[in-house]
Amino acid sequence: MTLPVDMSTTLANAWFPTPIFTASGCASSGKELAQFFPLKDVGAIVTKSVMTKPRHGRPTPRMAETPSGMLNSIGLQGPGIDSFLANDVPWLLEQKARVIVSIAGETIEEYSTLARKLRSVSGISAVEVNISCPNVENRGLVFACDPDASRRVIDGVRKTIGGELPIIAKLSPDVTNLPEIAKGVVDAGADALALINTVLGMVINLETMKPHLGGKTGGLSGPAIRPIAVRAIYQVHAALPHIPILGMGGVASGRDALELILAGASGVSVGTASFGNPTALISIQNELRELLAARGFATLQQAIGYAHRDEKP
Amino acid sequence: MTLPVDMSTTLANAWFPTPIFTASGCASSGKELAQFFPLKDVGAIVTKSVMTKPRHGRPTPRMAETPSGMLNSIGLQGPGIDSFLANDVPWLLEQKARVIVSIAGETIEEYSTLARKLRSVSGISAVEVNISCPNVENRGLVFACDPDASRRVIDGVRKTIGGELPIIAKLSPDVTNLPEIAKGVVDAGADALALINTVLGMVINLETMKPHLGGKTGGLSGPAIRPIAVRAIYQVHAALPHIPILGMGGVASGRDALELILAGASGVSVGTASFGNPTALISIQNELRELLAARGFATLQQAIGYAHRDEKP
Amino acid sequence: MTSINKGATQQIATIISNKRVGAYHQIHINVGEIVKSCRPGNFVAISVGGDSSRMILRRAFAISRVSESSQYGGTMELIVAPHGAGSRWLCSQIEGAELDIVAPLGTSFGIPTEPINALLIGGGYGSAPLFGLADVLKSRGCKVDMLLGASNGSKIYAPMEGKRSVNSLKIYTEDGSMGETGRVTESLLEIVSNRNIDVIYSCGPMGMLRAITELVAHTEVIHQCAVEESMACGIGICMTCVLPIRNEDGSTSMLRSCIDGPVMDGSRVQWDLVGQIPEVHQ
Amino acid sequence: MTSINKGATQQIATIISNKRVGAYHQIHINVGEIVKSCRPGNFVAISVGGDSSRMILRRAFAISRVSESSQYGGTMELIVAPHGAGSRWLCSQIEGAELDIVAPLGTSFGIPTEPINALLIGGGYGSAPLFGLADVLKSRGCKVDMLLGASNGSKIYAPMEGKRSVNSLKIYTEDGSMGETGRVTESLLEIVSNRNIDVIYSCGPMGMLRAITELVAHTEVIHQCAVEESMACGIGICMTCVLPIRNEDGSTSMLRSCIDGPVMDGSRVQWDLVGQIPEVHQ
Ligand SMILES: Cc1cc2nc3c(=O)[nH]c(=O)nc-3n(C[C@H](O)[C@H](O)[C@H](O)COP(=O)(O)OP(=O)(O)OC[C@H]3O[C@@H](n4cnc5c(N)ncnc54)[C@H](O)[C@@H]3O)c2cc1C
Ligand SMILES: Cc1cc2nc3c(=O)[nH]c(=O)nc-3n(C[C@H](O)[C@H](O)[C@H](O)COP(=O)(O)OP(=O)(O)OC[C@H]3O[C@@H](n4cnc5c(N)ncnc54)[C@H](O)[C@@H]3O)c2cc1C
Ligand SMILES: Cc1cc2nc3c(=O)[nH]c(=O)nc-3n(C[C@H](O)[C@H](O)[C@H](O)COP(=O)(O)O)c2cc1C
Ligand SMILES: Cc1cc2nc3c(=O)[nH]c(=O)nc-3n(C[C@H](O)[C@H](O)[C@H](O)COP(=O)(O)O)c2cc1C
Ligand code: FES
Ligand code: FES
Repeated sequence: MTLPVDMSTTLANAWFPTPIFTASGCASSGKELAQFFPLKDVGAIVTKSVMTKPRHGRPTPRMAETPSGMLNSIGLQGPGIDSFLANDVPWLLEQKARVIVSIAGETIEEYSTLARKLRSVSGISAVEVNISCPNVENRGLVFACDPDASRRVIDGVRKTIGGELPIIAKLSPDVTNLPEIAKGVVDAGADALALINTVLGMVINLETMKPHLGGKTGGLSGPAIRPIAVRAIYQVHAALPHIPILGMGGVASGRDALELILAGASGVSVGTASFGNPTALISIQNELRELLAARGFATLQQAIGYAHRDEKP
Repeated sequence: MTLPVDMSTTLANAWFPTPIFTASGCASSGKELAQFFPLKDVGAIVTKSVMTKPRHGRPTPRMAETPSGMLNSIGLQGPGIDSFLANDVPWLLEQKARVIVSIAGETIEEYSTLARKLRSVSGISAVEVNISCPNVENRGLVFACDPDASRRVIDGVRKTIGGELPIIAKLSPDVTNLPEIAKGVVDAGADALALINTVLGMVINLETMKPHLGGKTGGLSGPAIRPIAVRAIYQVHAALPHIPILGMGGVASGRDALELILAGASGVSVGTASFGNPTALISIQNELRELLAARGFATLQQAIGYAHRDEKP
Repeated sequence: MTSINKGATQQIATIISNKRVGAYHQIHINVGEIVKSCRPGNFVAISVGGDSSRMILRRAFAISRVSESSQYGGTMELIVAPHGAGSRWLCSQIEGAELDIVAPLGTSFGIPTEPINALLIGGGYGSAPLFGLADVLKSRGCKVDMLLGASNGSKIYAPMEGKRSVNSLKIYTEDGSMGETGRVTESLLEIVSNRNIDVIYSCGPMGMLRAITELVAHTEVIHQCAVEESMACGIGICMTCVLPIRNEDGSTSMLRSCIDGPVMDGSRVQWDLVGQIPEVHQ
Repeated sequence: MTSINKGATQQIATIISNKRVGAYHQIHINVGEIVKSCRPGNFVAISVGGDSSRMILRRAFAISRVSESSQYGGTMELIVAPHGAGSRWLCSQIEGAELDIVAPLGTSFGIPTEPINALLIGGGYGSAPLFGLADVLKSRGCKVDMLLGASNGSKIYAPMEGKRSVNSLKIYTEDGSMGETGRVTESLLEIVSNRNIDVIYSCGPMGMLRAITELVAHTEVIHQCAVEESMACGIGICMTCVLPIRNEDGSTSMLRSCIDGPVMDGSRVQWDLVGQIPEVHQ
């Protein structure tokens, strides 16, 4: 039985048949998951953040499991934008998947370079700008932790990429004032926001009695951070009710996805849950549809930000 | 068999026979736990943050369980400092427990008032200044999220309380630059730091489709946040190696306590774990002793910050 | 050292039996000595989900009844509704499984020193502790009437042997699938006056407790109710389970329902303030 | 659609038996059809801890052997060391328990088309997949010698029926409690030359694999080793399990040991770079 819920959603001018997407860095370039479900069956594939050049990433160990979560320090290993555009994007489009390309840079210039390369690529739905990497020009401070640096990255991408392709700015929760950062990147031209990237964490290995990860600190993801994601989405949706949010952080079931949607997310990326369950996206999508129907929603749109209803003027 | 590990620790000039303390707000005023173990058997009882006046706190529901964690929005319900000093402190001292009094205020003046009342009380080991509450004078911004407000609170307490009683400043992890806040409060006169208070989070109730907690947002605690606590302690210990840290956040076993100690904590507060297990402090203390012995540590002191050993000059 | 949580201990208890009864699971556990300190109204807090559970908080269940005579030493009965992940886990545990419990916790129903006319009112699994209470009241020479209500018949818990201790038992279900159609409050005032009720003992959903309190507000009847608030610790250290209680002087205190409850004087609970912040007293 | 993870499926498998064998648990599970796609060297990824587990990642285990003929349909054998919370949970599961598995995953040992002289070297539970491999090699007419090593005898896994497929079996333990005292690498070069070994197949701790690679570096022997890196996903989507592998052109690639492994060419693994960041190639 297909329940009569219209699951379609939009992020700025990009349309998606369902709101459940992969999360950047948690689906590689898509091929690996295609054995488990047709990629076109989910809302979109958000690809692993790509940089201009090929990159080895951080030393191993790169992960540590933590209670209801995990730390990772991959360090943006990848093939570089040229190989990515030549091989991965065409393959995804062939599968009829909707594609959101995630880009990352170490300098403001690098983001613009990546945007320039993307401008000429047809068929992709949006670009997600991952500004949660360390800014090599500014004492290694993470772009997304600095309102000014965040704005300048998005401004550069906006100017280079032109008006058509929606820009989704992906923010870090590790800041004192998230709505302020969000407002800054929206002013600079972001059409949508992706919330949240991982939370900075560390595990000490009790055998070596040193930080366990090769990169020392890592990003915390998984159900452990879901309450932080819900809060971030709720806060930012309250501050910027007209800016679409791609929510993520610990979503592992339909109820989790609905929680983020009620808080204000127009779409939901599923990251870590796919590691534990390769078909997580499909079951989350089905469960979400049923939960919406059970609550009398005819469309997903009606549920977005519904938890704010008594606060809206 | 008592293993020959010297478990004693110090926070500035305060001495404690063991490094395992209760966490503020997670042991009420001590009486409730006394049925389960003698309070003098643990390092110290850190009392629930007390304000100048009696206070009802926030509306219920005040808690939501989350994966490996929980949110609370108690809102500092309590009897007020006068009743607290007249009833609770004498009782604790009678039990021969070491007492750390946690204070909280809505204005900088309120903290100084509390400090003035504490100055004349004998027998307490230290004062923990909880600056993670909203500052009513400044748009409800949390003191600990603002370097300047944090400094001014600690400065006021330091000036009022005089030179003897150690001041432990309790910081929030919800900031962009934790070492900066830490340096500020140390400059202002804090002798030690307590890391971390809860992380701001939210749960949406899927039945009412509104924020579940009466206070809407709440503080995330429990094992879910342990990697964040370890990172915070490691970062701050690296920046301020001579300032003792009272670590906390998700400690539920001896291995967890050791992780925080290796990262740089001189003492460890146990909060949420006591809710699930009233004798958690005792088992954590015993397990910690065995883990230290198994690793060849003759004293707890040797293990403090040991994970930094290759980075120290 | 202190009277709070007096008698409470943490221990491992083995499941002796677990059987489905209507919508509930009737679970017997072997708890030894502590049965001596358990009183009707007390509750037990149980760890759920096993060693690597992501559920970090205990779940609270009323102690339905205890028995000292059984072949196992002291045993305790629980009536558990499979509600969410924690209670479902508990219901799925089989004979021989070990539970980490803390008991007995909280206040108990006040037992009169004289023979009175008591009315016991239970909603859903709320009837569980009332049968044990009925035994005690009966042994003190009280007259014990009982009203049970639930949405449907499968949610009425009324064991055979329990019925022996009550003088009358009346059942209400909202869908009419058992007993009379309607709620326990339907003809409450009539029953109270016809039977000269002195004390009402109640246990069930907060809405039912509130409705009873309001109905008997202008009568002389004493109403002792066992409340059910969301509890993180069950032992008084977290302050999550508070209810607004009217003090003698008219001010309000936020009292912990785990140590100042679950059994409370219904007329002192400020039902209309539950979920709000009362004005600061003083 | 793609060749990555080809043949892998996610399914529920029932435990048929679980018995302790020395320091390990030998677990048989009912997996049905997929046994047809399992090759020696492949692994299975298993969810651990049950429904409300705080362990969110699967655990990887080598497929020790599969059988199609059993009364249960296709079955799979695992040899599991109770190491941490996840593997201990698995070892505590009883007959009839259901496991959520993804299999078969990863690369398999290359099977020669001609009869060769093979030396199989296992460390600890690393011997598990080697007996299944020995069967296959034997059926291709190969000569199969085997060396097993462990810290002590309880950690040597060498089942009776497995021994039938090997021409010789030599056991080493570090404490001398079984076989010879020492390590499998002790007289490796001697064995290789005395027995005209063409290919070494190895599985065990990374230190052992590295030592073997270094010993045979200057010989003609091919060394196929099954590596064991910490894996978050097991299916190639997380990039946590990478190892530095030398490319033809001398540059280094960080390859995923879950999909480009676990079986890899030992001589191409840059053992000295494991845990470091190689210079960027290009
Ligand atoms: C004093 C007391 C006595 C109780 N007696 C019984 C009894 O005899 N039989 C019975 O079936 N149930 C009883 N309950 C309710 C029982 O505690 C809850 O059904 C149970 O905690 C639900 O846990 P869960 O994991 O299944 O549900 P979830 O909804 O997943 O639980 C999530 C969190 O909310 C809390 N919670 C959820 N529902 C309730 C509730 N109704 N009351 C309090 N906390 C709740 C849980 O403790 C947990 O912390 C009692 C509760 C209290 C406070
Ligand atoms: C391809 C492959 C095949 C394996 N085959 C076997 C086998 O046949 N028998 C067997 O007993 N074990 C095998 N292992 C090791 C097994 O996966 C680990 O012992 C297990 O994951 C430990 O989980 P835990 O929860 O018990 O331990 P914990 O230490 O609590 O695990 C914490 C985290 O670290 C990871 N981890 C810990 N130890 C290892 C390890 N040695 N290798 C990889 N990840 C680890 C876990 O997967 C988990 O994510 C294999 C590992 C891999 C990668
Ligand atoms: C292994 C791993 C790799 C990741 N790589 C990226 C990345 O390349 N770019 C990015 O923007 N986010 C990356 N993330 C963050 C996720 O996209 C997501 O924001 C975060 O993990 C929270 O969602 P989750 O809890 O569902 O995983 C990565 C996360 C993990 C766990
Ligand atoms: C119910 C509850 C109440 C708390 N009340 C206070 C408080 O009054 N003052 C304070 O400084 N911290 C308070 N905290 C924070 C704890 O002291 C501690 O910093 C935090 O919970 C992390 O530790 P844990 O994970 O061990 O609980 C409270 C935490 C909880 C869960
Ligand atoms: S449940 Fe913690 S104080 Fe009542
Ligand atoms: S384990 Fe995830 S890529 Fe190999």
